[in-house]
Amino acid sequence: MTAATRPVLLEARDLGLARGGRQLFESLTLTCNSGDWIHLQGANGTGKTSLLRILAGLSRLGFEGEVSCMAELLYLGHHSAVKPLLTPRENLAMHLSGAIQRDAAAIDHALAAVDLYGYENRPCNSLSAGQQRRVNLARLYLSEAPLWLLDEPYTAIDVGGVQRLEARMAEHIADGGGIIMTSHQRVSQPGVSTVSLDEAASQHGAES
Amino acid sequence: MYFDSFQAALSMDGHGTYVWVAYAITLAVLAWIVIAPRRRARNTLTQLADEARRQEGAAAKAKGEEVNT
Amino acid sequence: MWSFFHKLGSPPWLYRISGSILRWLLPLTIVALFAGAVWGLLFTPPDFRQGNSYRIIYIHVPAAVVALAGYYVMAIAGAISLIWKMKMADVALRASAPIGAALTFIALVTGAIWGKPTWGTWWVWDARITSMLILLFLYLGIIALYEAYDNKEAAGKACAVLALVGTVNIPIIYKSVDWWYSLHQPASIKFTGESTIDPSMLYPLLFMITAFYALFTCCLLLNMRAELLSRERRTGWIARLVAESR
Amino acid sequence: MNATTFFMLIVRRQLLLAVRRPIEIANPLLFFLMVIVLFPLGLGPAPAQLATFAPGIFWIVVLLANLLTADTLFRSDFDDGSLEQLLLSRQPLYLSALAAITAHWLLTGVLLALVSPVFALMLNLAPSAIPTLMGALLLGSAVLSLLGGVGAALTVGLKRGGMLISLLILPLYLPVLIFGHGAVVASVGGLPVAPYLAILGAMLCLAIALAPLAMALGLRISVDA
Repeated sequence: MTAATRPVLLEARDLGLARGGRQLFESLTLTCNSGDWIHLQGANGTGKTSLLRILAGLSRLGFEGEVSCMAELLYLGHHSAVKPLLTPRENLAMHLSGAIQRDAAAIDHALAAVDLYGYENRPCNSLSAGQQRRVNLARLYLSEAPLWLLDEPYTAIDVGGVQRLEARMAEHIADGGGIIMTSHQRVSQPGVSTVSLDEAASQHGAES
Repeated sequence: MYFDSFQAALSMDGHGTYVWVAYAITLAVLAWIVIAPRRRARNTLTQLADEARRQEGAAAKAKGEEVNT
Repeated sequence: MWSFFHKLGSPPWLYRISGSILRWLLPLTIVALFAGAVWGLLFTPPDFRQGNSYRIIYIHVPAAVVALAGYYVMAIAGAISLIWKMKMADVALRASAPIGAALTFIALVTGAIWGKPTWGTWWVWDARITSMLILLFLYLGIIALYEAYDNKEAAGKACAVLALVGTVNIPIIYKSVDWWYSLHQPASIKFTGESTIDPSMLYPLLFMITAFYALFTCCLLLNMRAELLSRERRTGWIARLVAESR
Repeated sequence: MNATTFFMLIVRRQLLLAVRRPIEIANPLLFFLMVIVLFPLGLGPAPAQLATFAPGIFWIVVLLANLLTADTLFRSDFDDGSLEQLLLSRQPLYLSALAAITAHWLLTGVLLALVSPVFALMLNLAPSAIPTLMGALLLGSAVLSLLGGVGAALTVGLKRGGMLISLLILPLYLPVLIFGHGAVVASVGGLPVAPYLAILGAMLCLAIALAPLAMALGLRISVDA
């Protein structure tokens, strides 16, 4: 499929953000079509998370430019949105995000896929930090949202977990979804395009 | 003028203290709400001017070092 | 009309135009306030029941009237800020809160002082006084909420929401308090119909109310200018302004 | 997923979370009990005097209990990122906020109304006034929860929101205090109570219509800041 025929999931024009008197990025234009896998790179403090929050529509104040999001999205942020008092099963069945399958069989299947088979009915506060993160990642197997915005999805996940995660993301792309993600690790999959925020900042530095 | 003398105006048949104190407090508060924002604006301007001065100084210094090397 | 709106949204334009308005409006207002005070204090006859203590009316009523109007100014600014996302509306909202609070404070204090010779006590839980006290709380709430946010743009929006919630509530609060204390004086100034106050007392009162409105406008502009300077300190037009002033 | 299902989902979720930590449910009730105990100690135990003050005491304590719990309404969902997920869900935030408030009301207002007869008898309130007290509490506490939700939504992003929320919403609570108290006093005096309950009901309708809108705006601002 050529880019022209693929539906646009998200379009961002001329984004600019300044924090504390420092220009993080400027005139950043980004389009995510169906089938696009975009990796946002940048050192700490270059505004990756801020950019992702702007794209998700969580930040609406204090930036320049326009974001139009045409698809329902799944956002995986720094906070896991996992309730320690609920079991993994309940956490997913009562998750507050939309566009997610909630039937018991699908949830059990998703929990098995993130290696939480047998932990379905334990309250999450008895799980380890990595396991709690995986409860959150199980949403990737339940989501019906075409666009995924993932902030550091590999944090606290072991090597095997990362491989399974990448396989799931590749599957999502093949299904015509789109992914915009941040990660300090290299994403070893074909077809990943990279947007570097270091460059966005240094370009600006060169101009001024 | 309604009052016969300055004394009468001050005492206002015994109510003078109340009336004059009320007016004095009002004057103080009104003066404060006029002066406070002006002072705040002046402070900001002074800070910004100082900042500009510092930057000019730093730029001049950098230039001087360039010439020296 | 739209270009005027657009200009209003532009900080440098607002800063310049407010400067030239204040240049004549502020001195005029101060003169008017003093003239009105002298008129009310020295050139009006005393009230036949309350004697001279009634002269506090010339500051008490204008302060109360403008304090209440100030809340509506704030709420309208809040609505504009939320609907049209106009930054200047946030600034206006922030600017009117302390003035409103100060005027409410004046109304309360002068009311208490007036109460001593009239009712023989500093404070009665009369409907109007109680309502003014609640208005003061509403103003202080706005100021406190604004100060609690680090992100001033978010602070402006949050205050806009709170001001609108307050606006819906003010009539309800007033009616409740009114009902709660049904033994209150009937409103003594009416702009339509017959007036129960003698013209020799009414004219200075209306004059003072106008002067207080003018003062509110002046303070609003002064506060907005101060707020603009600190909010826009990183922008080019401020840098030019600083360069010019040096 | 349609809006009604989502509404019920949030209510169930909030109730389940509360049931898993029962002390959260008990806290406002214990607070209610303990503050009520303070009044006979402070005012003296004379039954007639207590009976005069009982309606006022009730309403003030309900106000305070509501205020205390309002701050926690969105706090944990904000801290763990659930609130972000809710904002992204494309479900009408108006209904989601209303659902959270419904759960809060069930856990505070309704429970307080249910236990209020016991406290009413302890304060020597005329037994004939108890049905009115319960009805007024049910209506009034729903308004309080809605207003408290507005305060909570506006302050949830702030670290020191606890004290601020009382400054923001206590003035808004006053009409409920006045008419809720009026209803009980009228009932004790044998006067018709329907007008008071009707006014409380009207306030509730207005609050249901408008408060979730303010909450939705407030939550967006708080998540943004």
